[in-house]
Amino acid sequence: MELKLISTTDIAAFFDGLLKAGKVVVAPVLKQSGKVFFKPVQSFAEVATEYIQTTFSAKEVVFPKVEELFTYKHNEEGGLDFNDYLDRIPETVIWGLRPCDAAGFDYLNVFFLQEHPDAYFKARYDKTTLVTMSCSTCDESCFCTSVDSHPGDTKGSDVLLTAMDGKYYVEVMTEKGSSLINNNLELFTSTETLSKERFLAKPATRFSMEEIKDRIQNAYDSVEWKQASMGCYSCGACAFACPTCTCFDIQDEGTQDHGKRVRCWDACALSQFTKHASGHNPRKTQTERRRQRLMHKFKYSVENLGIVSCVGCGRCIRVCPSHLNIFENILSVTK
Amino acid sequence: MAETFEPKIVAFVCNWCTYAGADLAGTSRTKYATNVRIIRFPCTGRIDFMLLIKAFQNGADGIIVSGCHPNDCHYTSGNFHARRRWMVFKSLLDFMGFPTDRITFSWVSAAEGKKWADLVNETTESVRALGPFTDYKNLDFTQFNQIDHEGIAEQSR
Amino acid sequence: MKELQNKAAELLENGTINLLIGFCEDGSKRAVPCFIETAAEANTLVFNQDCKNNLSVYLHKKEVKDAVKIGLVANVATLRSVLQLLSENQLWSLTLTYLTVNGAGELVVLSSAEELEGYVQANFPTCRPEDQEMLDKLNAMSREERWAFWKDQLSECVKCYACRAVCPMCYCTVCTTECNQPQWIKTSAETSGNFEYHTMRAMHLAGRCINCGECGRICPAGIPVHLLTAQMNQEIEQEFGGKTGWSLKGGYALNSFKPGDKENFIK
Amino acid sequence: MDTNQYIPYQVRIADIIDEAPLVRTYKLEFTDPSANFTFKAGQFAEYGVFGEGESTFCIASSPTREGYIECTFRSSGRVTKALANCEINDIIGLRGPFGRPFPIEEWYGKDIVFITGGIGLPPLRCVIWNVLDQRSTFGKVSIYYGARTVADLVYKEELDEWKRRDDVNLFLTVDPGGETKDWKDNVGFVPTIIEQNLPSSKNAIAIVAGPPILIKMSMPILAKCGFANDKIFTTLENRMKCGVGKCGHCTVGKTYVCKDGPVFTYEEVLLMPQEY
Repeated sequence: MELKLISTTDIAAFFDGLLKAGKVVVAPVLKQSGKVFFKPVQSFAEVATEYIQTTFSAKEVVFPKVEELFTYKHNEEGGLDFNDYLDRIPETVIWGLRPCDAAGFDYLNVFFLQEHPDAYFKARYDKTTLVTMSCSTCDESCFCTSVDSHPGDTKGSDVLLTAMDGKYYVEVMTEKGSSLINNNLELFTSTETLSKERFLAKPATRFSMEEIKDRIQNAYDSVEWKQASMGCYSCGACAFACPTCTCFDIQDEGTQDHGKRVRCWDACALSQFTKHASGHNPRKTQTERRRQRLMHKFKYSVENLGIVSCVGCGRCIRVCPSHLNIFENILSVTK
Repeated sequence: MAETFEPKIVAFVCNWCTYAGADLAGTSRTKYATNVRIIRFPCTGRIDFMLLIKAFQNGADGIIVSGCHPNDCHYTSGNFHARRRWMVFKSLLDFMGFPTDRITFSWVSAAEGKKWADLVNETTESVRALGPFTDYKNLDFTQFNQIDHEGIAEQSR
Repeated sequence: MKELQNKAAELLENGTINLLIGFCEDGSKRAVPCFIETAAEANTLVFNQDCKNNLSVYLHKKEVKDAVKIGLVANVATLRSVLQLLSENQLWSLTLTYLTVNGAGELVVLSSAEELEGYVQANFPTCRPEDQEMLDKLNAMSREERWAFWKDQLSECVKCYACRAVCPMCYCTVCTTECNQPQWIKTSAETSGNFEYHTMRAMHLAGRCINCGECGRICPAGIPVHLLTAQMNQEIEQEFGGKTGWSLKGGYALNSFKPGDKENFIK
Repeated sequence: MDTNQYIPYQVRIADIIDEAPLVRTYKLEFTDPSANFTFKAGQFAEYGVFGEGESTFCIASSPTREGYIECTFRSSGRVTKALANCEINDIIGLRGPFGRPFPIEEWYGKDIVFITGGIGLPPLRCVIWNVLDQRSTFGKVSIYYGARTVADLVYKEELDEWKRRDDVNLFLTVDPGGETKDWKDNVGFVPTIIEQNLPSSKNAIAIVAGPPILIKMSMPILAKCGFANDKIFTTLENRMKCGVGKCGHCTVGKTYVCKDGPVFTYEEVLLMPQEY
């Protein structure tokens, strides 16, 4: 790990350096609706500065909402030609994501590359560098400290920037991060370890994983699930906003002759998610579906991969039309 | 591409009046533009608005929707219902900024072979003047799929 | 507030209702929908400016329907949607009691469909000024500008279907989006598919939407989808007359016709 | 090795057999002779009709018969309907093989009891042929198979063949009301037929596949026969999209049916949440 400093006035030059190097820079952009989204940007001026959290997570960069797997086309020999674009993915920098989002990448990386590595994720992930920004503010939906993270966590990041009076404290975590810094080395000065604590937000700790870990084992049979899911409208907003939700659907678009096969986000809360062609639906009530989502985050992913797949970003709480609250639900079912 | 642009027109017509009208145009040897592809429906009341959107999505440049004159509907009121629906649909598309001048609504009876031929000719000419319909195709540029989409599109033609 | 809590407790106590759908505050002091089955829980009820959710959508939920005798804490928009649902022959299997607070801050209890109709007509909501402003702005634009506006907006849609899920008028058991033979609506959230979806949604709600504005309010991507149906409503009101959610016999504008309807757009 | 698991193989439909109303078997050959496709009994694949999508079913032919694979499906959804409209020589996509197969090697020398109903036979057919092709390595083989009506029985010719063989005990049945005039076999539900002809559980393995109700009703009878839960195998079916444990559709609790299954012992099934 390298430690550097860069002054606030030089940060735009660093940013421009990335653009000049021909990288696609994806950064938070404030839209008319007052919401902040990750968008490819052309200049530092477009980047939003005042935001607690983006509406959707940065997973979109490595796991787009619609991803073309390949195009197919009938050839003259009667077979089909496939064409994927794995070799055409540009070098991308995600700028200004939050530590919780970066921690989400840590999970995505383990999930997609285990057992049967996902070629599309890998191709994108390998070309993506995360320049994370520590949080100086938070709101009541944030609960990263409850899931063993914190607003200055370096987990998953390649570079972590922490704003400190007039300068940024730069923690360079990986090779990928180093190469970004090395291209603009003149902007940085070396430094000793500094304490970030003073400059970080203090989100409320809602629970500790220590106490949840054992109690979640029997949570499946909790009677509280019904109350926890009654308000659920069964839309997919929580899953689509989540930085670690990875479920997808594969669909063909086109004719038998030519077209494309795409994968697109899917959500376990939608009633059609598990429905068989026969009409049988293994999880037919919202209670079961909500339970699956929460149990996956806090129990199943721990058992399968050893990671809690909730990073405490609070997006699902912010986007939920009926304000279902994931940490309150978890507390109630593990009572 | 030196070829001149030939618009693709899809016509959604009712079985009882307009289709018969088009038949009449044929049997009377009335010549009209060959750009039109006719799709026959039992009644204009049966034409779902999604069909129009699908037609545009699949490459139509213009659309004709046609059926019996008011009071002439084989099923008494199908065209009255359709009329309300088309009015609403047209204004919705307009509100969304969709070029509604690519959709032509008309009443053509079984006796109006000539009207049908004129309708097709006029529509073809007006759509030809508007040029190929590309607005819809240009919608799909997924922001994070920053790759050579045009190239892929070409290959898959 | 106390009055509401007492009344709710009383209704639950004497068996007029088995279940009350209302609002309570969560740990972060936000008004969230709650489902109350016993009088003892009634003291958690709140009703204030933040109580925006249209709770009538829950009346389609099986777990709720099973309770049969249901109380609904509702604002006028919600009452109006219940009225429209009744006029579409929904919800008649339920015995509904409505609790609302009128303009003067008094608790009003409505226990029959006729009372509901009377109250809604006397307190009929108008289009929200901010929506009217947006509609006027959009209508003043050129077609190309509107297309660009919606293209930009709809490109953000992720097809979470929250707009469908919160809409009390979207009560179909199988939605067009779920039909895949043929695939009417693309599953993927590409902009063209989003365009199809929102056109479809607006058309299916044209003349039925009760303008509660929930779909636009809760859209995670901040797309003002409620403007589409609001615009449709205004057009229909203007052309065909009649208001949605106005009376028990209101019907549905696109389900009827008049021989003299406008046809100047037809050649 | 091609690491992109989403690019399908291309297979040509070499033969079509109509098994029962809406049920068809396709014999598929790889267009690329160098395609090195090997699989084990119990694995499944994703069969794709381009422009419509992909559908999941078990490979119904035995791995002991090389050079082709067979699949049997009932036309019910969008993809299977499109698949049913295909003709001989059409090219379809195939991804696989996926999933954990039956541990056939562990069964050498044991008696095998197959219990299945309706369209549940195809997933077991690959095991049955695998066993029959290596007949001497196994003990007694009994097959309990039933369908709603005589017409709904699949693989009718093979059923005849199994019936003629004296090294296979075949108990055929149709549901009451489903028999025809010249039906000579049993009439009654599969569990009833098992009860009337109880198999021995000594040194035996039971494999159950079919509709959930069949599985539910057969288990107590097998338990009565003395089959331990880890000696009963079943194959689960869930909606699947990717086949490699990513898309999440097939999850039952923490289990991904596609990569942890589809073959499970009954013992494992009991540990899962009852959401399948």
